[in-house]
Amino acid sequence: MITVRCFAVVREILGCDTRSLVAATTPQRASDILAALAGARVADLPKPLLVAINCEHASLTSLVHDGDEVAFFPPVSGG
Amino acid sequence: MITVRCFAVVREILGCDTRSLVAATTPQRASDILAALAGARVADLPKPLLVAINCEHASLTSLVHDGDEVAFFPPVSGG
Amino acid sequence: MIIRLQTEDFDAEREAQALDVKGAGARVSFVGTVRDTAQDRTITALEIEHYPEMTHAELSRIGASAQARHNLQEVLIIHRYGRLACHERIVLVTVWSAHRAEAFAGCQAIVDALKTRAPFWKKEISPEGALWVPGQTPQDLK
Amino acid sequence: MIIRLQTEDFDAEREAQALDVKGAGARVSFVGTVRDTAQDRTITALEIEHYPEMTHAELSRIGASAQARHNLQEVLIIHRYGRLACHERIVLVTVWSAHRAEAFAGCQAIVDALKTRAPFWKKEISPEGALWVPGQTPQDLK
Repeated sequence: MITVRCFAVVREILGCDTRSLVAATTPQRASDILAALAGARVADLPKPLLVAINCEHASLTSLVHDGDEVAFFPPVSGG
Repeated sequence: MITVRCFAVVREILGCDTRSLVAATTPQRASDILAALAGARVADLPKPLLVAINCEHASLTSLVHDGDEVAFFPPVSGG
Repeated sequence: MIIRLQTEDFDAEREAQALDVKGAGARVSFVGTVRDTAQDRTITALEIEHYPEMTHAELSRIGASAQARHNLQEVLIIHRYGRLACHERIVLVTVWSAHRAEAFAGCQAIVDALKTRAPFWKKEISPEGALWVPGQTPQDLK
Repeated sequence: MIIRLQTEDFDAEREAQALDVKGAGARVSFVGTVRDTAQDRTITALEIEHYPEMTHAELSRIGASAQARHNLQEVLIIHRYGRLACHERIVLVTVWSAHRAEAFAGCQAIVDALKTRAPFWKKEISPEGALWVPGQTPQDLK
Protein backbone atom coordinates (compact mmCIF):
# COMPACT_ATOMS: atom_id res chain seq x y z
CA MET A 1 0.00 0.00 0.00
CA ILE A 2 1.19 3.51 -0.83
CA THR A 3 -0.03 6.61 1.00
CA VAL A 4 -0.48 9.69 -1.19
CA ARG A 5 -0.74 13.18 0.30
CA CYS A 6 -1.54 16.44 -1.45
CA PHE A 7 -0.99 19.97 -0.15
CA ALA A 8 -1.99 23.54 -0.95
CA VAL A 9 -3.24 24.16 -4.51
CA VAL A 10 -2.61 20.51 -5.45
CA ARG A 11 -4.98 19.47 -2.68
CA GLU A 12 -7.55 22.00 -3.87
CA ILE A 13 -7.35 20.93 -7.53
CA LEU A 14 -7.45 17.18 -6.85
CA GLY A 15 -9.99 17.56 -4.03
CA CYS A 16 -8.21 15.24 -1.60
CA ASP A 17 -5.51 15.49 1.03
CA THR A 18 -4.70 11.86 1.85
CA ARG A 19 -5.40 8.68 -0.10
CA SER A 20 -4.23 5.07 0.17
CA LEU A 21 -3.43 3.28 -3.07
CA VAL A 22 -2.91 -0.41 -3.58
CA ALA A 23 -0.43 -0.49 -6.42
CA ALA A 24 -0.54 -3.48 -8.78
CA THR A 25 3.22 -3.35 -9.18
CA THR A 26 5.92 -1.55 -7.19
CA PRO A 27 8.19 0.31 -7.36
CA GLN A 28 6.46 2.89 -9.52
CA ARG A 29 7.65 6.31 -10.55
CA ALA A 30 6.08 9.19 -8.62
CA SER A 31 4.84 10.56 -11.96
CA ASP A 32 2.90 7.33 -12.65
CA ILE A 33 1.20 7.54 -9.25
CA LEU A 34 0.32 11.16 -9.92
CA ALA A 35 -1.10 10.27 -13.36
CA ALA A 36 -3.32 7.57 -11.83
CA LEU A 37 -4.48 9.96 -9.10
CA ALA A 38 -5.05 13.10 -11.18
CA GLY A 39 -6.27 11.75 -14.55
CA ALA A 40 -7.08 14.62 -16.90
CA ARG A 41 -6.64 17.20 -14.09
CA VAL A 42 -2.88 16.65 -14.26
CA ALA A 43 -2.84 19.50 -16.81
CA ASP A 44 -4.30 21.89 -14.19
CA LEU A 45 -1.52 21.25 -11.66
CA PRO A 46 1.13 23.90 -10.98
CA LYS A 47 4.56 23.64 -12.56
CA PRO A 48 7.04 22.88 -11.23
CA LEU A 49 5.33 20.30 -9.09
CA LEU A 50 7.33 19.16 -6.06
CA VAL A 51 7.47 15.62 -4.71
CA ALA A 52 8.47 14.22 -1.35
CA ILE A 53 8.94 10.54 -0.54
CA ASN A 54 8.87 9.59 3.15
CA CYS A 55 9.21 13.26 4.13
CA GLU A 56 12.30 13.95 2.01
CA HIS A 57 12.45 16.06 -1.11
CA ALA A 58 12.40 13.84 -4.23
CA SER A 59 11.36 14.26 -7.86
CA LEU A 60 8.71 13.01 -10.30
CA THR A 61 11.14 10.41 -11.61
CA SER A 62 11.91 9.02 -8.12
CA LEU A 63 10.75 5.48 -7.36
CA VAL A 64 8.01 4.84 -4.81
CA HIS A 65 8.02 1.49 -3.05
CA ASP A 66 5.28 -0.43 -1.27
CA GLY A 67 4.79 1.13 2.20
CA ASP A 68 6.09 4.54 1.15
CA GLU A 69 4.34 7.86 1.62
CA VAL A 70 4.51 10.09 -1.44
CA ALA A 71 3.43 13.74 -1.36
CA PHE A 72 2.70 16.22 -4.16
CA PHE A 73 2.74 19.98 -3.65
CA PRO A 74 3.60 23.30 -5.28
CA PRO A 75 6.86 25.18 -4.60
CA VAL A 76 7.22 25.99 -0.90
CA SER A 77 7.21 29.26 1.00
CA GLY A 78 8.45 28.90 4.57
CA GLY A 79 9.83 31.56 6.87
CA MET B 1 41.06 76.86 26.06
CA ILE B 2 41.32 73.24 24.92
CA THR B 3 39.83 70.33 26.83
CA VAL B 4 41.90 67.15 26.81
CA ARG B 5 40.42 63.78 27.74
CA CYS B 6 42.18 60.45 28.20
CA PHE B 7 40.64 57.00 28.30
CA ALA B 8 41.54 53.44 29.26
CA VAL B 9 45.27 52.65 29.40
CA VAL B 10 46.14 56.21 28.28
CA ARG B 11 44.26 57.55 31.30
CA GLU B 12 46.08 55.06 33.54
CA ILE B 13 49.54 55.90 32.16
CA LEU B 14 49.07 59.67 32.22
CA GLY B 15 47.16 59.59 35.49
CA CYS B 16 44.44 62.01 34.41
CA ASP B 17 41.09 61.77 32.66
CA THR B 18 40.22 65.42 31.91
CA ARG B 19 42.42 68.51 31.77
CA SER B 20 41.97 72.05 30.48
CA LEU B 21 44.87 73.57 28.60
CA VAL B 22 45.33 77.19 27.69
CA ALA B 23 47.28 76.97 24.45
CA ALA B 24 49.69 79.79 23.63
CA THR B 25 48.93 79.48 19.95
CA THR B 26 46.15 77.68 18.12
CA PRO B 27 45.54 75.68 16.06
CA GLN B 28 48.00 73.07 17.21
CA ARG B 29 48.47 69.54 16.01
CA ALA B 30 46.98 66.87 18.28
CA SER B 31 50.48 65.35 18.53
CA ASP B 32 51.87 68.63 19.97
CA ILE B 33 49.15 68.72 22.62
CA LEU B 34 49.90 65.12 23.51
CA ALA B 35 53.66 65.86 23.77
CA ALA B 36 52.99 68.76 26.14
CA LEU B 37 50.66 66.61 28.24
CA ALA B 38 52.66 63.37 28.37
CA GLY B 39 56.27 64.55 28.38
CA ALA B 40 58.62 61.59 28.62
CA ARG B 41 55.72 59.19 29.24
CA VAL B 42 54.75 59.53 25.58
CA ALA B 43 57.04 56.53 24.97
CA ASP B 44 54.88 54.38 27.29
CA LEU B 45 51.65 55.05 25.40
CA PRO B 46 50.08 52.30 23.27
CA LYS B 47 50.55 52.30 19.53
CA PRO B 48 48.56 53.00 17.49
CA LEU B 49 47.15 55.79 19.61
CA LEU B 50 43.71 57.01 18.54
CA VAL B 51 42.54 60.61 18.58
CA ALA B 52 39.09 62.18 18.55
CA ILE B 53 38.34 65.87 18.11
CA ASN B 54 34.92 67.06 19.23
CA CYS B 55 33.72 63.43 19.47
CA GLU B 56 34.74 62.46 15.93
CA HIS B 57 37.59 60.15 14.96
CA ALA B 58 40.66 62.18 13.92
CA SER B 59 44.41 61.58 13.84
CA LEU B 60 47.61 62.83 15.53
CA THR B 61 48.20 65.20 12.63
CA SER B 62 44.72 66.77 12.87
CA LEU B 63 44.51 70.41 13.96
CA VAL B 64 42.95 71.32 17.29
CA HIS B 65 41.41 74.79 17.60
CA ASP B 66 40.66 76.93 20.61
CA GLY B 67 37.48 75.65 22.24
CA ASP B 68 37.89 72.10 20.92
CA GLU B 69 37.82 68.91 22.95
CA VAL B 70 40.58 66.48 22.00
CA ALA B 71 40.69 62.91 23.30
CA PHE B 72 43.47 60.30 23.33
CA PHE B 73 42.80 56.58 23.70
CA PRO B 74 43.94 53.11 22.60
CA PRO B 75 42.20 51.13 19.82
CA VAL B 76 38.54 50.52 20.67
CA SER B 77 36.60 47.38 21.46
CA GLY B 78 32.82 47.91 21.34
CA GLY B 79 30.09 45.32 20.91
CA MET C 1 18.44 21.88 18.86
CA ILE C 2 14.83 22.87 19.44
CA ILE C 3 12.27 22.72 16.60
CA ARG C 4 8.68 23.74 17.32
CA LEU C 5 5.64 24.01 15.08
CA GLN C 6 2.72 25.74 16.73
CA THR C 7 -0.31 27.94 16.20
CA GLU C 8 0.43 30.14 19.25
CA ASP C 9 2.61 33.25 19.34
CA PHE C 10 6.07 33.22 20.95
CA ASP C 11 8.27 35.57 23.01
CA ALA C 12 11.73 35.51 21.40
CA GLU C 13 13.57 36.57 24.55
CA ARG C 14 11.80 34.15 26.86
CA GLU C 15 12.45 31.28 24.45
CA ALA C 16 16.14 32.19 24.30
CA GLN C 17 16.45 32.48 28.09
CA ALA C 18 14.75 29.11 28.56
CA LEU C 19 17.51 27.45 26.53
CA ASP C 20 20.08 29.10 28.83
CA VAL C 21 23.09 28.68 26.53
CA LYS C 22 26.23 29.58 28.46
CA GLY C 23 29.38 31.12 27.09
CA ALA C 24 28.23 31.53 23.50
CA GLY C 25 29.33 35.16 23.13
CA ALA C 26 27.05 35.86 20.15
CA ARG C 27 23.34 35.29 19.61
CA VAL C 28 21.58 36.24 16.38
CA SER C 29 17.79 36.10 15.94
CA PHE C 30 15.50 36.50 12.99
CA VAL C 31 11.79 37.21 13.44
CA GLY C 32 9.57 37.22 10.37
CA THR C 33 6.16 38.90 10.55
CA VAL C 34 3.09 39.06 8.32
CA ARG C 35 3.39 42.12 6.10
CA ASP C 36 0.37 44.36 5.58
CA THR C 37 0.81 44.78 1.84
CA ALA C 38 1.93 42.58 -1.05
CA GLN C 39 2.25 43.95 -4.59
CA ASP C 40 0.11 46.93 -3.54
CA ARG C 41 -2.69 44.74 -2.23
CA THR C 42 -3.77 45.13 1.40
CA ILE C 43 -3.19 41.92 3.33
CA THR C 44 -5.45 41.29 6.30
CA ALA C 45 -4.21 37.78 7.16
CA LEU C 46 -2.08 34.87 6.09
CA GLU C 47 -3.19 31.23 6.11
CA ILE C 48 -0.23 28.92 6.53
CA GLU C 49 -0.60 25.26 5.61
CA HIS C 50 2.19 22.75 6.21
CA TYR C 51 3.06 19.05 6.02
CA PRO C 52 3.60 18.39 9.73
CA GLU C 53 5.73 15.22 9.63
CA MET C 54 7.92 16.48 6.82
CA THR C 55 8.16 20.01 8.22
CA HIS C 56 9.63 18.73 11.44
CA ALA C 57 12.07 16.43 9.63
CA GLU C 58 13.12 19.11 7.15
CA LEU C 59 13.63 21.81 9.80
CA SER C 60 15.77 19.34 11.76
CA ARG C 61 17.90 18.69 8.67
CA ILE C 62 18.21 22.44 7.96
CA GLY C 63 19.16 23.20 11.57
CA ALA C 64 21.68 20.36 11.83
CA SER C 65 23.33 21.34 8.56
CA ALA C 66 23.77 24.97 9.65
CA GLN C 67 24.93 23.91 13.10
CA ALA C 68 27.74 21.80 11.64
CA ARG C 69 28.73 24.22 8.90
CA HIS C 70 28.75 27.40 11.00
CA ASN C 71 29.92 26.06 14.37
CA LEU C 72 26.68 26.89 16.14
CA GLN C 73 26.40 25.93 19.80
CA GLU C 74 22.62 25.86 19.74
CA VAL C 75 19.74 26.35 17.28
CA LEU C 76 16.11 27.25 17.98
CA ILE C 77 13.44 27.31 15.26
CA ILE C 78 9.79 28.12 16.00
CA HIS C 79 7.42 28.31 13.03
CA ARG C 80 3.73 29.06 13.34
CA TYR C 81 0.95 27.77 11.08
CA GLY C 82 -2.78 28.37 10.72
CA ARG C 83 -4.35 31.80 10.29
CA LEU C 84 -2.21 34.81 11.29
CA ALA C 85 -3.35 38.44 11.15
CA CYS C 86 -1.13 41.08 9.59
CA HIS C 87 1.85 42.16 11.75
CA GLU C 88 1.74 38.87 13.68
CA ARG C 89 4.99 36.97 14.13
CA ILE C 90 5.42 33.93 11.84
CA VAL C 91 8.84 32.52 12.54
CA LEU C 92 11.73 32.76 14.99
CA VAL C 93 15.22 31.49 14.24
CA THR C 94 17.83 31.99 16.98
CA VAL C 95 21.38 30.68 16.92
CA TRP C 96 24.25 30.86 19.38
CA SER C 97 27.93 30.81 18.54
CA ALA C 98 31.27 31.81 20.01
CA HIS C 99 31.77 34.42 17.27
CA ARG C 100 29.47 36.93 15.65
CA ALA C 101 30.34 36.18 12.01
CA GLU C 102 29.37 32.52 12.42
CA ALA C 103 26.18 33.44 14.25
CA PHE C 104 25.08 35.82 11.46
CA ALA C 105 26.00 33.34 8.70
CA GLY C 106 24.32 30.42 10.47
CA CYS C 107 21.08 32.27 11.18
CA GLN C 108 20.86 33.57 7.62
CA ALA C 109 21.56 30.09 6.18
CA ILE C 110 18.64 28.66 8.17
CA VAL C 111 16.25 31.46 7.16
CA ASP C 112 17.25 31.10 3.50
CA ALA C 113 16.74 27.32 3.65
CA LEU C 114 13.31 27.77 5.25
CA LYS C 115 12.25 29.78 2.21
CA THR C 116 13.27 27.14 -0.31
CA ARG C 117 13.03 23.77 1.48
CA ALA C 118 10.50 23.85 4.33
CA PRO C 119 7.06 22.52 3.28
CA PHE C 120 4.90 25.53 4.10
CA TRP C 121 2.39 27.19 1.78
CA LYS C 122 0.88 30.61 2.37
CA LYS C 123 -2.42 32.06 1.24
CA GLU C 124 -2.71 35.83 1.45
CA ILE C 125 -6.14 36.99 2.52
CA SER C 126 -7.06 40.46 1.25
CA PRO C 127 -10.38 42.29 0.84
CA GLU C 128 -10.34 41.30 -2.85
CA GLY C 129 -9.98 37.59 -2.07
CA ALA C 130 -7.41 34.91 -1.29
CA LEU C 131 -4.24 34.25 -3.28
CA TRP C 132 -1.55 31.57 -2.88
CA VAL C 133 1.91 33.08 -2.42
CA PRO C 134 4.27 31.79 -5.16
CA GLY C 135 6.76 29.40 -3.58
CA GLN C 136 10.29 28.26 -4.29
CA THR C 137 11.94 25.05 -5.41
CA PRO C 138 14.93 23.61 -3.53
CA GLN C 139 18.16 24.41 -5.41
CA ASP C 140 19.22 20.77 -5.64
CA LEU C 141 16.01 19.86 -7.47
CA LYS C 142 16.28 22.58 -10.09
CA MET D 1 16.50 55.34 15.74
CA ILE D 2 17.02 54.57 19.42
CA ILE D 3 20.51 54.65 20.98
CA ARG D 4 20.86 53.87 24.66
CA LEU D 5 23.93 53.59 26.91
CA GLN D 6 23.19 52.12 30.28
CA THR D 7 24.51 50.05 33.15
CA GLU D 8 21.26 48.02 33.53
CA ASP D 9 20.39 44.81 31.71
CA PHE D 10 17.79 44.79 28.89
CA ASP D 11 15.04 42.48 27.60
CA ALA D 12 15.51 42.24 23.81
CA GLU D 13 11.91 41.30 23.09
CA ARG D 14 10.36 43.98 25.30
CA GLU D 15 12.60 46.63 23.77
CA ALA D 16 11.56 45.53 20.27
CA GLN D 17 7.86 45.49 21.16
CA ALA D 18 8.10 48.96 22.68
CA LEU D 19 9.25 50.34 19.34
CA ASP D 20 6.19 48.74 17.72
CA VAL D 21 7.47 48.84 14.13
CA LYS D 22 4.62 47.93 11.78
CA GLY D 23 4.88 46.13 8.49
CA ALA D 24 8.61 45.57 8.49
CA GLY D 25 8.47 41.88 7.59
CA ALA D 26 11.96 41.10 8.89
CA ARG D 27 13.64 41.80 12.21
CA VAL D 28 17.21 40.73 12.97
CA SER D 29 18.80 41.01 16.42
CA PHE D 30 22.28 40.54 17.73
CA VAL D 31 22.97 40.02 21.43
CA GLY D 32 26.57 39.91 22.62
CA THR D 33 27.37 38.44 26.02
CA VAL D 34 30.43 38.29 28.27
CA ARG D 35 32.29 35.08 27.50
CA ASP D 36 33.60 32.95 30.35
CA THR D 37 37.01 32.28 28.84
CA ALA D 38 39.52 34.21 26.73
CA GLN D 39 42.74 32.61 25.47
CA ASP D 40 42.24 29.82 28.01
CA ARG D 41 41.97 32.24 30.94
CA THR D 42 38.83 32.13 33.08
CA ILE D 43 36.98 35.43 32.90
CA THR D 44 34.88 36.38 35.91
CA ALA D 45 33.84 39.85 34.79
CA LEU D 46 34.34 42.58 32.22
CA GLU D 47 34.83 46.25 33.04
CA ILE D 48 33.64 48.45 30.20
CA GLU D 49 34.79 52.06 30.03
CA HIS D 50 33.48 54.45 27.40
CA TYR D 51 33.56 58.08 26.26
CA PRO D 52 29.89 58.96 26.84
CA GLU D 53 29.47 62.00 24.58
CA MET D 54 31.41 60.45 21.71
CA THR D 55 29.85 57.02 22.16
CA HIS D 56 26.39 58.43 21.66
CA ALA D 57 27.47 60.48 18.63
CA GLU D 58 29.40 57.59 17.06
CA LEU D 59 26.59 55.05 17.57
CA SER D 60 24.18 57.53 15.96
CA ARG D 61 26.50 57.87 12.95
CA ILE D 62 26.90 54.09 12.70
CA GLY D 63 23.14 53.53 12.94
CA ALA D 64 22.25 56.25 10.43
CA SER D 65 24.81 54.98 7.94
CA ALA D 66 23.47 51.41 8.09
CA GLN D 67 19.88 52.64 7.97
CA ALA D 68 20.51 54.52 4.72
CA ARG D 69 22.69 51.87 3.09
CA HIS D 70 20.54 48.84 3.92
CA ASN D 71 17.04 50.33 3.77
CA LEU D 72 16.31 49.77 7.42
CA GLN D 73 12.98 50.98 8.74
CA GLU D 74 14.21 51.23 12.32
CA VAL D 75 17.39 50.72 14.32
CA LEU D 76 17.80 50.05 18.04
CA ILE D 77 21.20 49.93 19.76
CA ILE D 78 21.59 49.36 23.51
CA HIS D 79 25.13 49.09 24.88
CA ARG D 80 25.96 48.55 28.53
CA TYR D 81 28.99 49.83 30.38
CA GLY D 82 30.46 49.38 33.86
CA ARG D 83 31.19 46.01 35.45
CA LEU D 84 29.45 42.98 33.91
CA ALA D 85 29.76 39.42 35.21
CA CYS D 86 30.46 36.58 32.79
CA HIS D 87 27.42 35.48 30.71
CA GLU D 88 25.78 38.89 31.17
CA ARG D 89 24.43 40.66 28.08
CA ILE D 90 26.62 43.51 26.78
CA VAL D 91 24.96 44.79 23.65
CA LEU D 92 21.72 44.58 21.67
CA VAL D 93 21.42 45.62 18.04
CA THR D 94 18.00 45.17 16.43
CA VAL D 95 17.03 46.31 12.95
CA TRP D 96 13.79 46.16 10.98
CA SER D 97 13.47 45.97 7.22
CA ALA D 98 11.00 44.91 4.58
CA HIS D 99 13.31 42.13 3.43
CA ARG D 100 15.44 39.62 5.29
CA ALA D 101 18.67 40.08 3.31
CA GLU D 102 18.75 43.81 4.12
CA ALA D 103 17.95 43.16 7.76
CA PHE D 104 20.83 40.66 8.11
CA ALA D 105 23.29 42.89 6.24
CA GLY D 106 22.26 46.01 8.18
CA CYS D 107 22.48 44.38 11.59
CA GLN D 108 25.88 42.84 10.81
CA ALA D 109 27.21 46.18 9.47
CA ILE D 110 26.28 47.88 12.75
CA VAL D 111 27.84 45.15 14.90
CA ASP D 112 31.03 45.22 12.81
CA ALA D 113 31.22 49.02 13.09
CA LEU D 114 30.74 48.85 16.87
CA LYS D 115 33.86 46.69 17.08
CA THR D 116 36.07 49.11 15.17
CA ARG D 117 34.59 52.60 15.74
CA ALA D 118 32.67 52.82 19.00
CA PRO D 119 34.77 54.25 21.87
CA PHE D 120 34.53 51.42 24.37
CA TRP D 121 37.43 49.73 26.16
CA LYS D 122 37.17 46.43 27.99
CA LYS D 123 39.19 45.09 30.86
CA GLU D 124 38.91 41.36 31.47
CA ILE D 125 38.90 40.43 35.15
CA SER D 126 40.23 36.94 35.86
CA PRO D 127 41.53 35.25 39.01
CA GLU D 128 45.09 36.01 37.78
CA GLY D 129 44.41 39.74 37.42
CA ALA D 130 42.98 42.34 35.04
CA LEU D 131 43.93 42.72 31.38
CA TRP D 132 42.87 45.28 28.78
CA VAL D 133 41.29 43.64 25.72
CA PRO D 134 43.22 44.64 22.56
CA GLY D 135 41.05 47.00 20.52
CA GLN D 136 40.69 47.90 16.87
CA THR D 137 41.41 50.94 14.75
CA PRO D 138 38.76 52.36 12.38
CA GLN D 139 39.51 51.29 8.79
CA ASP D 140 39.55 54.85 7.49
CA LEU D 141 42.33 55.80 9.92
CA LYS D 142 44.64 52.92 9.03
